Amino acid sequence: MTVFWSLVRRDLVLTLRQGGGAGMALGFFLTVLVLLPLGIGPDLNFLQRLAPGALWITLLLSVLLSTDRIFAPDYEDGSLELMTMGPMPLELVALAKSVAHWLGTGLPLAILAPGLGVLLNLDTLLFGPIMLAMVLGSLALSLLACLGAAVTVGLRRGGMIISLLILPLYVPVLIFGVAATNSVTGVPELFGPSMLILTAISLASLVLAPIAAAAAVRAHMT
Amino acid sequence: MFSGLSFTVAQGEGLLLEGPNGTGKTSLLRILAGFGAIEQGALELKGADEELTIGQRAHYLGHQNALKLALSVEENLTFWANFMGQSVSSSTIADHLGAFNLESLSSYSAGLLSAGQKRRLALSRLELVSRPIWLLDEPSVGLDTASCALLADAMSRHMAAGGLLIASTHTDLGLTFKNKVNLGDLGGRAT
Amino acid sequence: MSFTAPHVGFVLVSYGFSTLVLCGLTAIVLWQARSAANRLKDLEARAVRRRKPAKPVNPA
Amino acid sequence: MQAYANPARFNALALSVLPWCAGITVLLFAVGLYYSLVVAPQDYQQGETVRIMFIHVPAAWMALACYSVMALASAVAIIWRHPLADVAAKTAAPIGACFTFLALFTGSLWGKPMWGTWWVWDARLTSVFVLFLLYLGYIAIWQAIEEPARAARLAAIVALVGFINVPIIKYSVEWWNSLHQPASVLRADGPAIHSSILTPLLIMAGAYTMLFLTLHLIAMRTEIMKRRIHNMEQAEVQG
Repeated sequence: MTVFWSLVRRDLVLTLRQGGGAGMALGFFLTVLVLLPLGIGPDLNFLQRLAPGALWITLLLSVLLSTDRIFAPDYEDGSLELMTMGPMPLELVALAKSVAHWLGTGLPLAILAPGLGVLLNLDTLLFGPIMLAMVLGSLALSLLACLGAAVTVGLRRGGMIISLLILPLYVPVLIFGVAATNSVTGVPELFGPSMLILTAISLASLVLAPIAAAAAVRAHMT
Repeated sequence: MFSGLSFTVAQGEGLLLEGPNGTGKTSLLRILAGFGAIEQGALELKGADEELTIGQRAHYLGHQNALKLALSVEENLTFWANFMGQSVSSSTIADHLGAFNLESLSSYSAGLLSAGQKRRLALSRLELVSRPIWLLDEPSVGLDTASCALLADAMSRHMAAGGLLIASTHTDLGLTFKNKVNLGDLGGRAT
Repeated sequence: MSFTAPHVGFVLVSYGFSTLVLCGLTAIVLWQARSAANRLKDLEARAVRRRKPAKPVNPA
Repeated sequence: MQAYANPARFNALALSVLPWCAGITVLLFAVGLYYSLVVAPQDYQQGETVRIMFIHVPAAWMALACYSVMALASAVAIIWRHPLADVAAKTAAPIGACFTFLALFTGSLWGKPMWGTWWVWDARLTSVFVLFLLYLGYIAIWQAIEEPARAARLAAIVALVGFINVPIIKYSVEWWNSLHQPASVLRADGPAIHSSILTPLLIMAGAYTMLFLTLHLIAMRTEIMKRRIHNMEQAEVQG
């Protein structure tokens, strides 16, 4: 397993050293959070009803932002080719890259989400559900992002195509994510049906996305 | 690309690929490394355990150096060693850097290195992780004479230890190759 | 300052957090200064050694 | 080489001033905290929470002051190409960002008991939040570009463009009927607060300013060292 974690560690070190991938995602997240009330109006009660959905959409866009940097640098400097010659199958390489992307951008945002939700006057009862839902959901987001990055690696204007490819795949994560956050009927029961379905989506993409991503990378190689 | 090509390379031997540009030298090396498909014919590796592909038993060095500029020289080598399943101590890394006299630069970030130094860093990766087959595509490009001599030493050490070497080059690598293949006169069209 | 007044928690948290952030900032700034100074000393020592290398013990 | 002449002189000057700055900072903080927490009376309406003012207002002032220092240094860097100017601008940004974050955080903590909510999208608060984003953008520009000279020019432009936000913050309270307290210290007709509140406020403001000055000098010396390290490493590698 050290091979797997050596790749995850290297990718994390690279995102932190080169202009902070996580910092960029957080900056983008904050910027979108500022624009929403300015556009929709400062009425707190209205914003409160809006908050879970707005936070989830902002998370989706923030994760999407750094997607094309998952495979592109390795493709450009020839590392990707050598990775196919390593002892570890390409599927696990894709999984390692998704995990690194998740730990770098998705997870920090998910943990900060309640704090940032304060800006949208998020109901404090929702702090627990939204953090749990976002932690689970952001894993699925990173896995699907990795798939999109693998499909568009090496293509000109790959960044544009990625959003068209992956956003439709993000729809179920968004629906069940917001539903899981809003599943609060009085007492926030954390493990309602939506949360379980959200977890199911994450686990399914944990298995399927790397396989598809590896196939896509192989298609690019030959 | 090319057809009617067949060759065998025994242990401890080298095969030199010659021929003008565009006759498929690089493609042959990439196919051997597993990056391409062959229409007919087969590639076999006798005497090795079966499930590993040729690529997983080989080192491939193309025109790119596969180096991360943000990482330091030592971090680059440590990563590749760990990724290829071999944990290495920093002293072994220092020795391998010494083989291409880069040992004084181990803590510098790879981005500061010149093209020649980056090439030597990529070459030092070959001996760091021991693999029987070396697929080198014009390894001496960008190297000064002193570094070419170091490269020749590394290649001869590899073959002496029973490794296989398949290399394409336009300049003299300072090695005598037992068998050569000229892809030019094999009807290799410049595609 | 009475510690039983209403909302006194907000005062304590804001003072505590401000102290934490400002001390953290100072620590980071000092740490970066120290590590840069060390790296500079190390480089200057190496440069001096390069300009006049130490005499070999037995100049055989 | 002119570029290296005055950084060396600056280093020597900074080194001699630093102990004094640090000493004064500690002294001001000690006196300021004592006045803020012990001497200053309770507010008849807000009770103890008025004490948050003594760390909220100085932080907000420093947030604006740091950005002004950055903008001024950037202007000097672009117009007279003074090598120390972009060092000053680059090192002021993280400190300014910290002060802005503290201003927002303590403001929110003060707002909850007073206005009943952690955050409200009010003109003053929003523009300070935008200021925080400008700081992040400025720091990101420096990190995104390797080559210092080019990064300096682009960062200077970003700082100057962002400076338009500072007057907006200053006069946002008047322009839009803002929930936020209008200026009550720096006013044409003199401060409108009782001295028992004003003294701790000014002392703490002095303490924050001295802290900025001390950290800024240290950070500038570090940045100069980092540039020499970068040049020496390059020379070493090519050597």
